[in-house]
Amino acid sequence: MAEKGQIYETRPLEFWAKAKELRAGWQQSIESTETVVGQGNILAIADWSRAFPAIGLVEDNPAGSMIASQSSPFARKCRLASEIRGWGREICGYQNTCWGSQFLGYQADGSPFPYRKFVVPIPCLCDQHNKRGQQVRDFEPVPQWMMDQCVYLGPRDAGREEAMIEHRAYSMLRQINDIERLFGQKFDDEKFQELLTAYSLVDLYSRDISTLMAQTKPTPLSIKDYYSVYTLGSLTKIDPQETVDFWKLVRDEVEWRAQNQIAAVGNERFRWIEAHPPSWHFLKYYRYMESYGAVCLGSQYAHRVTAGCLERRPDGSIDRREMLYYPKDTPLETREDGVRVCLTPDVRYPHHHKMDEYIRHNAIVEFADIFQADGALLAGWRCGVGCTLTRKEQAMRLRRAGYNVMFYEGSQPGDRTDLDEKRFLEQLDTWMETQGLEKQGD
Amino acid sequence: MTKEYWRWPGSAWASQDADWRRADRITAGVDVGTTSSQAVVLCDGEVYAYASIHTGADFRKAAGAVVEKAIDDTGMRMADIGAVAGTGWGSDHITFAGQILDEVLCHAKGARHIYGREVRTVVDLGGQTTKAILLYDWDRVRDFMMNDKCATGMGRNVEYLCGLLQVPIEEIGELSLSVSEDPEPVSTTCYAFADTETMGLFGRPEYRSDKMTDNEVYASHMFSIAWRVLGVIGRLQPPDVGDVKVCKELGFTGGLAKNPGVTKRIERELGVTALAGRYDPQLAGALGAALLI
Amino acid sequence: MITAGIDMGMEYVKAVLLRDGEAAGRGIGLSGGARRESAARAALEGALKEAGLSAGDIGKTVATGKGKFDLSFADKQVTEAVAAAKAAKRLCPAATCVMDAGCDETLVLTLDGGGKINEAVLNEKCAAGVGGFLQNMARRLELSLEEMSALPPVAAGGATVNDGCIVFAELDMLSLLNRNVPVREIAAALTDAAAVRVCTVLNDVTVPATDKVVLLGGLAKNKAFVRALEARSGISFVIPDHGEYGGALGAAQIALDT
Amino acid sequence: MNRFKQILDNHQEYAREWKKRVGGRILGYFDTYLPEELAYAAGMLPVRMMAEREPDMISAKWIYSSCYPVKSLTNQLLLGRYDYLDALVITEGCQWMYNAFEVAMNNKPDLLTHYLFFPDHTDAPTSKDLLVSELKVFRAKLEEWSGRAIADDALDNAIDVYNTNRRLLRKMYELRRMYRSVILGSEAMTVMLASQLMDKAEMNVWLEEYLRELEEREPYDDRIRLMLLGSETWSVDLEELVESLGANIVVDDLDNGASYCWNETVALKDKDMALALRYLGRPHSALKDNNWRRRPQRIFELAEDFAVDGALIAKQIYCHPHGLDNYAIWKLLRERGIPFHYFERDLTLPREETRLRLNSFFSMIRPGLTRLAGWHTPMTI
Repeated sequence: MAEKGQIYETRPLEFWAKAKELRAGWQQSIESTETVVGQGNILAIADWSRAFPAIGLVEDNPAGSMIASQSSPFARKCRLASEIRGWGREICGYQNTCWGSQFLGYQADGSPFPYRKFVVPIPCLCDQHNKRGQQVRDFEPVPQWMMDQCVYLGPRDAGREEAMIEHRAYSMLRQINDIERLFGQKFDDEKFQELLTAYSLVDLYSRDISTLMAQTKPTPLSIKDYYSVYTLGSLTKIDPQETVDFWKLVRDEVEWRAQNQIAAVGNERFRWIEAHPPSWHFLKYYRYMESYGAVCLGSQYAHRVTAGCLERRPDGSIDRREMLYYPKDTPLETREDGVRVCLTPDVRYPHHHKMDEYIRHNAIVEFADIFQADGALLAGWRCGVGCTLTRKEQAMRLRRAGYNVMFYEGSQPGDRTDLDEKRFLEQLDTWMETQGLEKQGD
Repeated sequence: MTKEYWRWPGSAWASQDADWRRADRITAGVDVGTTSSQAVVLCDGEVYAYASIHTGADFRKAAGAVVEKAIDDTGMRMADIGAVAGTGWGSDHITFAGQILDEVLCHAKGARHIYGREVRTVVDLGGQTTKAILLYDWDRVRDFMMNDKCATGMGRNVEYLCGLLQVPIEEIGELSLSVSEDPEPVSTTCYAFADTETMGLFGRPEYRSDKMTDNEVYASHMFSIAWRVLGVIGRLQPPDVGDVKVCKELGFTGGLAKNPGVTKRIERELGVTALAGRYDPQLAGALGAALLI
Repeated sequence: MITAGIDMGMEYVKAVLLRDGEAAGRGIGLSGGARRESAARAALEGALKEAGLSAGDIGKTVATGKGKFDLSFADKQVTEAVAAAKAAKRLCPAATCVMDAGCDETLVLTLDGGGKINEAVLNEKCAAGVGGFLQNMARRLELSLEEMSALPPVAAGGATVNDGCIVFAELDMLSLLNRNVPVREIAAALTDAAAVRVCTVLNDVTVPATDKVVLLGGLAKNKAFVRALEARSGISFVIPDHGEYGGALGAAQIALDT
Repeated sequence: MNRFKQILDNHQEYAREWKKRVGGRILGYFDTYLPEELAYAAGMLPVRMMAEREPDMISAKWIYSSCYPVKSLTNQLLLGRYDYLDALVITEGCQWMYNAFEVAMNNKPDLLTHYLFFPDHTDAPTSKDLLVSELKVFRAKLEEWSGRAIADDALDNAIDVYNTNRRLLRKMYELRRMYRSVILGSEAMTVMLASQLMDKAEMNVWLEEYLRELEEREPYDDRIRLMLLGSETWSVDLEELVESLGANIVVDDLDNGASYCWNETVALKDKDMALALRYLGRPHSALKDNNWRRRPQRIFELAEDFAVDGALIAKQIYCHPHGLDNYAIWKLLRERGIPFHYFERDLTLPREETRLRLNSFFSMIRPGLTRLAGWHTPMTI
């Protein structure tokens, strides 16, 4: 696979086949089982839903962007459907497409919209989502449990945390109870604990992968490839043991590639980072940037932890950030233990836009430093509140630290509304050309 | 002198058959809009003369000029007109009007006269504002919706665009319809975004394969305008579940109603055929005002 | 060696010819969207005529501007930023910053001593179309651009229009017009709002420049606008002659250099 | 009335002057979920941050795609207009405001800042406990800032002053409820906004005088009675325009309008709990009305109670919670036959455009009452 301008050896990823197989298996399993599908946010409740035999959760973000990527005309129609019912035109693409389809009553292929059987609204992550879930009940009075998303700023405060965890634990335990009662399904406590253990293992493997991506030049894995397996085991539900095995497989391969200087992108000459999950059109622009020899290493979000999963220790070495993700001292014996373990990290390590002192001031610069980045591409997503919050400031901070930053206006999150693609690509040209980089392989 | 592609031709017409001197009652309606002004003169309730001009920088001047233009060559003078009603953005400046009426009412009345009594949905595509009006089947306005602030200025935008692209404004609609299949619209949010995006559509090597023809670019822009209008129309009667619903007895009024690139696309998306009218749809406001006296 | 630079702008196409690095001719024409290529040929024709040359004499042609890829006879395309930086360096070697304000886009570049671009900032989409907007408004107010350019600055406490969005500004303009505010005052308010909008781009770089800022692009010709911009930003701009040809000049220089 | 108007027109002047006069500290806050009583008891003057229309060249550097009021807040903070603030506090709520808060925090290192997590889930059995915990944290912060404990009687006094203020403001709403109102919507909103800028003790004195004045006043003519819904407001431009067209806004459901004063703090031994219950129990803003929908029903009840002819829904552009609430509110208003007109606004009110909308709307709902050049609009088309 020699390309023009190639500097390093590259070869296809081997875990690809396994990933496809797992994904296909998952697809089959959801088609063959009768699942009670509810609306919820994976961040807050995926953990418990999987301990029920047949409870499924759909989140409006992935659902919306999936619809939009299937068909732009249909996404537009969804947007119109919600607009005429009063939704502001600045409601983001995720919401508009997903709930627009509900308003229409059908999906892109003409099949009926899968109305949710229950709903768990999650406020706070983003104002766009603050009221999410109400749309479900506007249609049909299905059961609803709200789940608060508590965060705070400032120094660690055990008292504050405890009150937040109690508040959330109450909601979560009540949800589990009510679902058992209403849908006649038994919550499998053993499976719940098994899942939590599996997650913590996956977390360790994924941090290994991040370390390898950050510290190896050329990077053995680009974020473009990483994203294609990213959701395996979380959004894409597979057996806990299989999940762990798969992530080990990925880690091992990436490690091998790193040791043997196998590059993700053969002409790597510019390493850049992002500050958020990419928009739906990401594949296209990752590839476009690769034509300049510019490889994307992902964002703090992509590396699973708000602040980035690595940190520079006082002695200058780089290591995994000490995370309290699954506190070592917490027993994992009862359901309540499990619930608290689930909830603790969210409170202690708030979602990326409500950040503590450390994260706000330093994290993105430290992230760029650890990942040996040359620049950053930061997206302002029009109308995406949570997606865009503080982005301009981060750009400023990175620039002051000497990174070359491109701030661009993307689409609305979720669909292609407001995306001026040609303008965006020209901005990428500008970004590259002003640094003296030219397209390779023309 | 470079050609002003954006400038649409004004119009003036006076009946050759009727004689205003025999009329018992002469009334006039004047609509001074942000972009264009119209006057309609009625003799005993029948349209006798009308005119349409660019409003220009002086609303007061436009108000007088448009009436003068309508009655020019007929021998009629302002003083012969028994009563004048005014409407529109600049209605304060129609100093000779005996009464000022609101726009929705005038457009509804005018549309009933142009399209017949059966019209139930009136869509006014103006220079700045877009209004969708729903009528009862008796003589009352049931509801109306106006554009979001961000979706303002669609008629004016077509003027601006035609100047920039150097395409005659009377032709851009037809040209945009000559494509085999409509491309995706440019930004449906606002015309500022849409303009930038449209100008960027004229070619880029990475996308040679989907490089658009000129007419496709126009189509993309007209489609975005049509789409913004759909949002206003749909808000009149949103169904509990399903697509945009509209009373199919629909008539367009306003200057942009003369751009088939916009109206045909709205009709297509709504699955209706708009009613055919007796008069220039741009006259609706002034006509309605004259009739409401 | 004769080199040509062509700037395919949104409203105008500009062509510049360099004879051994010395400016030899300029040409300009309305670009008109789909007709850009023929407009570019015509502009180039004008430049050739001024220079007393023929098309065959041109050694190399570089295109820039929004429609740079529409030009079939260009040897190379460069982004507007690279061309503007080159032009600024040529016109004012000590430049620390260059601002290119045109019909559609406003671009601000900060330069290091060697003319390398430190930072390139483009306007937000909400701030697009400032130049075109002013022209459009002049037309609406029945003023020529020359008249608008010659207007005195807006008086403090006078009429204002929205400076956040050209769509809203037009609504405000029409409201002022309806309230019998004199046309000249409205035009001044519109010019000031445009200057404020352009200032947001100027402020968007990490450390906004204060000195040796070169102003290029069509808006540089609008005196009232420049005055408003200077008042709002506190910067005294370096305004070269023929600033609207900046992009084309930069492109021609790049054709010479590479 | 002029006194209130002056306060609102120079919205930063009062606090500046207060600081000079009293020598106390000023605490700026963003939205009306802040339990102001605590700050007041700690000797600080809580002042609401108000958006203002002025040329804005800076905020775009720090904040992207936000609503215009928040751009304005950012602009004012960065320009140093709020440099007299000693502390800046935000409660969990609007994220655009949060962004402005962050910008201030990073650019003004001397500013004392605090983030109070106000539960979004307001009606869980545990919500009050969490809020009490957050109030204790806030209280500790205030005590740290002032260097002394908040005395019980100071808090009692603060609660009493605030309750009095709410009671008086409610009384003003009662006067608006009368068939022929003695107070115009613009006047009421001016008072409402001024009360968010002033020392409540002083405000109460003014307000009492004002209410006595109102009781003497001759009622206005029969006007179209309207309800104002939608995003928060910072000026009374719209109200005044409505009045110039022969209508009057008699009630609102704005976060910084009626919702600000609707309920009082009920005395409890545990004062933090009393405050928590008051703020959790208030009529919620669109953002906090995110579990069971309560706003549509409340709006309907207000509409009935104040006998409105129709509703105006004015949403700030880029105000998402209100964008999402429209659906349920429109539906309910339509079902119950309450006419409404919806439009978007930002800090500039395009007078003519809005006038055209309103004229058409008024003549649709009560044709006989519209004032258009002295003529009555015909009833039929």
